[in-house]
Amino acid sequence: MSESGINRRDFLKVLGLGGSSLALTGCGNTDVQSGVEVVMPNVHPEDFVVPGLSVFYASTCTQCGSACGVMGRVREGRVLKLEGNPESKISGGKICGLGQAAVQAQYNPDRLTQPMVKEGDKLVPTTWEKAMALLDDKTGPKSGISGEQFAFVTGATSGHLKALIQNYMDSLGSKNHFVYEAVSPAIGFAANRQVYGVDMPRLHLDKAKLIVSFGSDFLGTGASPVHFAREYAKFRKAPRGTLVQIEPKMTMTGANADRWIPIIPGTEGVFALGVANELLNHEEYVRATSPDIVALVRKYDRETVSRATGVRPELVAHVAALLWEKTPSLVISGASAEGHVHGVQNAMAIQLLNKILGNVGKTVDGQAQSPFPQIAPSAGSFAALKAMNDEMGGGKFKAVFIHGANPVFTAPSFMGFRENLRKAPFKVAFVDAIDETAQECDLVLPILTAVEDFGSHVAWYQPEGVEVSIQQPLMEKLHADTRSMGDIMLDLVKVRRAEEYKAWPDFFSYLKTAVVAVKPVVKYTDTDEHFWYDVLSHGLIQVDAPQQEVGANFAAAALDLSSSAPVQDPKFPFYLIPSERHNFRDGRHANLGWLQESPDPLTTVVWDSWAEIHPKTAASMGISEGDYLEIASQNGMLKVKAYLFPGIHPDAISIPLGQGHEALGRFAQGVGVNPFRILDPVFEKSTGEIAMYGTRVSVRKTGSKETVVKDEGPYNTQLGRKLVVTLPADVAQLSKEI
Amino acid sequence: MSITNLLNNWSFYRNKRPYRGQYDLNRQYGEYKWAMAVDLDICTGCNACTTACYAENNLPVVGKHRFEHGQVMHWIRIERYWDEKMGEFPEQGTSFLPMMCQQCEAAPCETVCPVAATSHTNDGLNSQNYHRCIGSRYCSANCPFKVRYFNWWNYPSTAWPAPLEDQLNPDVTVRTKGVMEKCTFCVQRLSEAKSRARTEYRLVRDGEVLPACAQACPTGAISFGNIVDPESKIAKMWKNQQVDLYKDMQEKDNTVRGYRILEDLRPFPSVMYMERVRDAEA
Amino acid sequence: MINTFEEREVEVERRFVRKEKDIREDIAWAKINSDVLRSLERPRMLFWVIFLGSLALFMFGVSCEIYQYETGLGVANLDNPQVWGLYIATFIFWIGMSHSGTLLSAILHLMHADWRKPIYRFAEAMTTFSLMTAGLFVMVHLGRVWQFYYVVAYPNERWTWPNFQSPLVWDATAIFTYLTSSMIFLYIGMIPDLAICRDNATGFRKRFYTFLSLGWMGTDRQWANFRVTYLTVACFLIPLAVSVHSIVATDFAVSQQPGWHITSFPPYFVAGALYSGCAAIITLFIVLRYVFRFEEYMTMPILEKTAKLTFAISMVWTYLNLVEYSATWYGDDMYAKQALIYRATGDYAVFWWSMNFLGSVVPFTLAFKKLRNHIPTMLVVSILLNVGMWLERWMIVSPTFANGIYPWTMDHDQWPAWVQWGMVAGSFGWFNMLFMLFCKIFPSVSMYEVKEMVYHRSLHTKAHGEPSVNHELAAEGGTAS
Amino acid sequence: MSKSHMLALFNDFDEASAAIRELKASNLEGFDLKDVTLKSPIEHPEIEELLGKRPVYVQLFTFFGATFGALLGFLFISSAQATFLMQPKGGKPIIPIPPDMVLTYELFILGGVYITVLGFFIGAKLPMKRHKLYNARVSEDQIGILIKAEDTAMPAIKDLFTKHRALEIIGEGGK
Repeated sequence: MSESGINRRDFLKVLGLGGSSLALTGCGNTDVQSGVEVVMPNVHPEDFVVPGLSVFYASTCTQCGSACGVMGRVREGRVLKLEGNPESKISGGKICGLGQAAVQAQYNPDRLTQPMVKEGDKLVPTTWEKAMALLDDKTGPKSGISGEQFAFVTGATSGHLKALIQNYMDSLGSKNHFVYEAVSPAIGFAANRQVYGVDMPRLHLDKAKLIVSFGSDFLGTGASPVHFAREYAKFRKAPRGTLVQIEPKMTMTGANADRWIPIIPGTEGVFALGVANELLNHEEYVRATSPDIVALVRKYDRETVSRATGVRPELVAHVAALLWEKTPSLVISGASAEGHVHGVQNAMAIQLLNKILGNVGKTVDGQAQSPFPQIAPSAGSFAALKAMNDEMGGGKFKAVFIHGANPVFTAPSFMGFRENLRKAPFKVAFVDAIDETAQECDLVLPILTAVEDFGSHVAWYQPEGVEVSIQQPLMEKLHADTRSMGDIMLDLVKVRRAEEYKAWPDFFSYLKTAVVAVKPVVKYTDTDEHFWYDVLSHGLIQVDAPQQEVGANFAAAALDLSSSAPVQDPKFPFYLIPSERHNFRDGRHANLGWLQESPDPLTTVVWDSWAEIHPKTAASMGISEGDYLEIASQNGMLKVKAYLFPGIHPDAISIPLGQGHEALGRFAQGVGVNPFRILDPVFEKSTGEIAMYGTRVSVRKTGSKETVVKDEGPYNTQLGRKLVVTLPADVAQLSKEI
Repeated sequence: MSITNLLNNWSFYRNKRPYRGQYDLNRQYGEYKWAMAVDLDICTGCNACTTACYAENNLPVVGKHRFEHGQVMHWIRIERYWDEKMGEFPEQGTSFLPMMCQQCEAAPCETVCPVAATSHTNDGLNSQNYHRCIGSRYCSANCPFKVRYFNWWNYPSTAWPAPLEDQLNPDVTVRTKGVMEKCTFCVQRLSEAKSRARTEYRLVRDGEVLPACAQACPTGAISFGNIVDPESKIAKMWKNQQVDLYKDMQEKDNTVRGYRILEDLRPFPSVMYMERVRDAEA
Repeated sequence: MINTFEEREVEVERRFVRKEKDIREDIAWAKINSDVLRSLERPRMLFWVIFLGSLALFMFGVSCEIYQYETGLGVANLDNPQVWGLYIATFIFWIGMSHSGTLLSAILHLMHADWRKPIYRFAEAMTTFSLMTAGLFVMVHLGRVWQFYYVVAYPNERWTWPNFQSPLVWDATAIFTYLTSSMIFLYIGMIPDLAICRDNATGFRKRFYTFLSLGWMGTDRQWANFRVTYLTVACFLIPLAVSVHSIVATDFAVSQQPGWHITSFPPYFVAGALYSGCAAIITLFIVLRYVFRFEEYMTMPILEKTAKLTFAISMVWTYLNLVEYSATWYGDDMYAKQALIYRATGDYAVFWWSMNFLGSVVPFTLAFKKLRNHIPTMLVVSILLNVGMWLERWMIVSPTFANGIYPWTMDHDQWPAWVQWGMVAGSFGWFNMLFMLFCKIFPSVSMYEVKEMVYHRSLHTKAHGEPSVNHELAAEGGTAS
Repeated sequence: MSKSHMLALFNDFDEASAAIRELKASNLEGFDLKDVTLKSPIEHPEIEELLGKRPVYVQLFTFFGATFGALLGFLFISSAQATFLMQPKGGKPIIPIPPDMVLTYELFILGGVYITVLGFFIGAKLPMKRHKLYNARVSEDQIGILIKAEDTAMPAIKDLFTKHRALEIIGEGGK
């Protein structure tokens, strides 16, 4: 006993602890800060702890920008699971896998638990006092930093944190708030603004009888996947709508299409105009269309379109016939149509179909006009990072703050972002786990995760009215040395504007004041306190607001796609499709085990990157599944396993985004490759956004081979078993169903 | 006395299941029969159900290497099948099939377990008794759907590095190495709902309780409920789809979508699937 | 010279009816005792070398099990749906091996086939030990082996019983019955020989054999009871042996898996069991004959008869095998047909075809008298047959898992990990160890029955030849004629 | 009157049987055929016949063992199934007949074998102490006839044995 350093008394204590913690896991007290189980009689639980019972708290999911309302299931002071908040118009009580995984971000073993400061090449732990002192030293009034010399990079933001960041920028006199999203809807927004006059119209999937989607993965990744999935379910109920998907690589939405049409990347606009040409055979459509557009569209006859797009000519007519037959319809453009040099034109050509078909005002509608512009969402763009990077490369910035974005990981290598970032003398990252960008920073501040923190969010796609989603902590903070991003920002603002903000000791009070101020807008009559608790218990403020006006402006000149023919480069014969996985997005969630182990819906690959290649192409190159391929663009090369995938254009190679992390902890590190790295500097010409689908690559078989880790077995068909049965839509009698 | 017991109740002990009247609202311990319906036409294959199941049922994340060796523990999995007659491209999309334990009424797994660790509950669930299981894996061998998952490793010690274990659901056992596990229809939720209902002298209301997958499913493709209650949505759906719990092979109209998978093996599954619909003219 | 009618009859019988005597008739009974008891003497160096080798092999298996016990069955590289692997395949192999002991001691006893007498003892020991080896695999393959006793129907306060519907419980019961019955049978049959050992041993061994022989004196009363008991237990043992392997077959046949769900499985398994058992008897026959110089007892005619029996059984097995294939091929069970095609063309094709070759083609060597009498050939062939039979068991278990009913979970690239192979090897070490110990502790040839053989032969000769004064002379007379 | 034992060893089985035959015919005073015990290295049904009907009851044990094994087996299994919290399995009845028959059959054999062996031990009076006149040569190649008779009859019997070429005659106390 004495040799092992345990005496009898200790031994008994250990026994007692083990025994009682076994007995008490259900009713013992868990110290939420240290996670240590406290052995004590359960006479004094915390207010919110009902031993043995789950309590649900309303909050908001921040895993993507959709701002779904969620309910957190809390048990003994720990949040265990998220469910959808039925009151939320966005989530409608549902939740996606990505949202579910938010609790894993909270309990992630690789979370940053204390401030880190760079010493030499390494980040070493420090204290908050020292960290804030350093922050004050570098950016405080004494540092003499000017607004010009300061930059703040964030991901898409909204709500009161955005307002606070804006206030901080104002206090510094800086305009350098760069809102960056690696996978951004900016090109689509630009097209929408030209056509409809709004960033994003409201799409009524449920009202449409036919949806023609040009590469829009609205079920997986788009503006609001959970909402669109619910709309899609209604669309599929009687009278059952038909979904036609036109895209180079099958997305999850494409997998559910009644007709999936592979197309040469970038020629979606041409196809749309070809369909328009067919539609204009109907006199009533011609009457509704301006003559110059008719003249332009007439150039796109079946054969021309077929040559350009690689789609059989009769399919152009077929899609047009379907659109003629089934009204109202809805035509959507998506990422794979927009991520090209002529992305805006493509999108506009696609939206033109909505105009011709008279869908505008029916299935394409305006969103509610938010009455709170200061907390309205600012969608991120690539152009913002590009501008920032250029200025940073010139050595302009003395201090850079980064929050909610990981540009070192997501910026293509041609930008040299990492090198430029090093030129800035003081970089601060606000993160909950150390990512690639944080690794480059001089000061890394640990912030609370979404389930520990207060906040507010406004989604940029609002299905009904305006929903201000309120985020409240579902548990006490897990790590004592982490702080709320709002608190930090408030402290920073107070450095220069102490007087104005002295009323608010913390972000909570700031948020509460701000939320209570909304009371008159929603015509709430009870006390402030009641309103606040009402808001917290519902997790949202639903505001009725007037609809935005939606126009339909098309100029023939803007639609000219004659120069959009893809450039053939024999050295790089393949189109690279960096596809966005619905669970990974730009890769910020790669450190969540559940998501790594959740198979990709179409390939069922897990824990890896892979290159999708059409079996025909693979056969001609002698490639079989698991062969390592060298996929090289002008800007880099990736070595990745091949997966033979019939749902891809034979001239395209697709690698999913989100993997290939060098940081972000044990679940993300060393898994797969990062296709962001090899993107070519091809930009959308009117917005300056990177053309995600504009990169050309070469493919070479390396000779080495490894098993592709996937859920799928050796066969990918049903082998004659009656597992999934398909019924023709004209036979099914959905209207008689319950 | 057991011989008296045998003689008195012989005919009861000789009943084959399922028999009509086995579940009855008026019968104590027969008033629930949990059943599911999965609409394959609106399942988008998004895997929200899978992740929800991981969260609810303390499923371990096994990691790449073990996944490669087929030791993954997803109680519900989304299968993706290409059309057998597919040409160069999958022009009609693909087929997704969420597959979880079918809670068969005549479950092939139950008869073969040597220690009776898996058997039928009164509310028609195929239960798995972890502390009775000795890990012979015969149930998995005999499961035609292959939805039983065995703990090949000691996951409690590896799968939840601290503080991930704080996420574990205290209502659900964390399974140790050497036991079989599978979808339970979230029996912890069902028990809670039943017990709540009992204290209020009523039965569980339709929609009062859902398994994690059904609750999460963004399109609502998974429906769940007590099929004994003729007013419940699930009972109406089964009836409408002409799927009869007590029949091994269904006779139904061509226009009706309901079916149960691998009916030819006569396991009487409690999960009804509804056929995928595709617009052949599109 | 043939002079008398009787002499001619003897000659006819010698030449045509009984071409060669199973065993010489002039062996003195005392010589039988001393020859057999010699095998119990202090072993040679080689014995210890082989014994320690077996022990090392066994210990390797044990360490594999310890590793697996600590880490989980994942180290065996099993997965869903490949849940059983080599453990169950080898389990069936050992169970099958056990059947030939019963064949020789019980069936041939009832049929008064005298030639079984010199070889049934070690065959029966083989039965017991291979059952004990098979039992190991049932344990090893369990996920929670520390709770194996849940299978036993022991009364407990919770009224918890095993599931009597499960073929695994039938297995447990049947194997328990079989193991204990065949151990009893082996022991009972050995009592007269143990008495001989007792009478010839000294020291500790004397006490040991005295204890075991229970005071056997060879009285008429003992012999009469003995005779009836032996016959009765033999009568029980035959249906028991058939039922044991039928039950092992139902492990598979009652399941719905393609390739298992076959009505002909029980007879197929029984035939396979007798087949591998007979082949193993040939192997051990040759080894013992060589090691213990038992040439006078384990004679070539007996080897030849065993070989003929093996050949006959191999043809039964082949027939049942072909029945299975053709029933599947011409049947309407899509799952089973796909599984069969997979076996023949898929990842296991090499093993499957070798199984068929070794099991159905190689036994034709036994059809040739020359080869039957050539000991090295017989040794090689008998080992090959057992390799084939082991492959057969593997080909029953693994390909079905790899290509079952459900297409999504089919698993073609599972390969047993070294842990599995280690335990398979360890089982051979264990069996070897037990068998070697047995041969050194107990007489591996039944002395009293060989004496009976000699006695009855001489009686037979006496009936036709001239009367003799004592049996030794009679024996001489027998050979002289 | 006191009885004592005597063992005669023979080399030749025919002589031994002839000796018994003669003993049987002799009707000696103080000697009974049931007191003759044959000791032999192998079984001799033909000589045993000479000794008169000495019934063997092993089969009776077998019958009862097997019957009880089967009966109790079935009752045990089915009542266990009926009391085990009534767990229905796989759509089968709680007491399924075919599986129970399999087990009943196994228990039938188990009971049969065990009780048969028990009967053997009882019938053969095993385990027992060896008789003090036991001679190791009967386990080798000689046949022994052990008799128990009045001392008065002993000399006659001894003569008889000697006549039949007994190799050795051992009496109690080395006589």
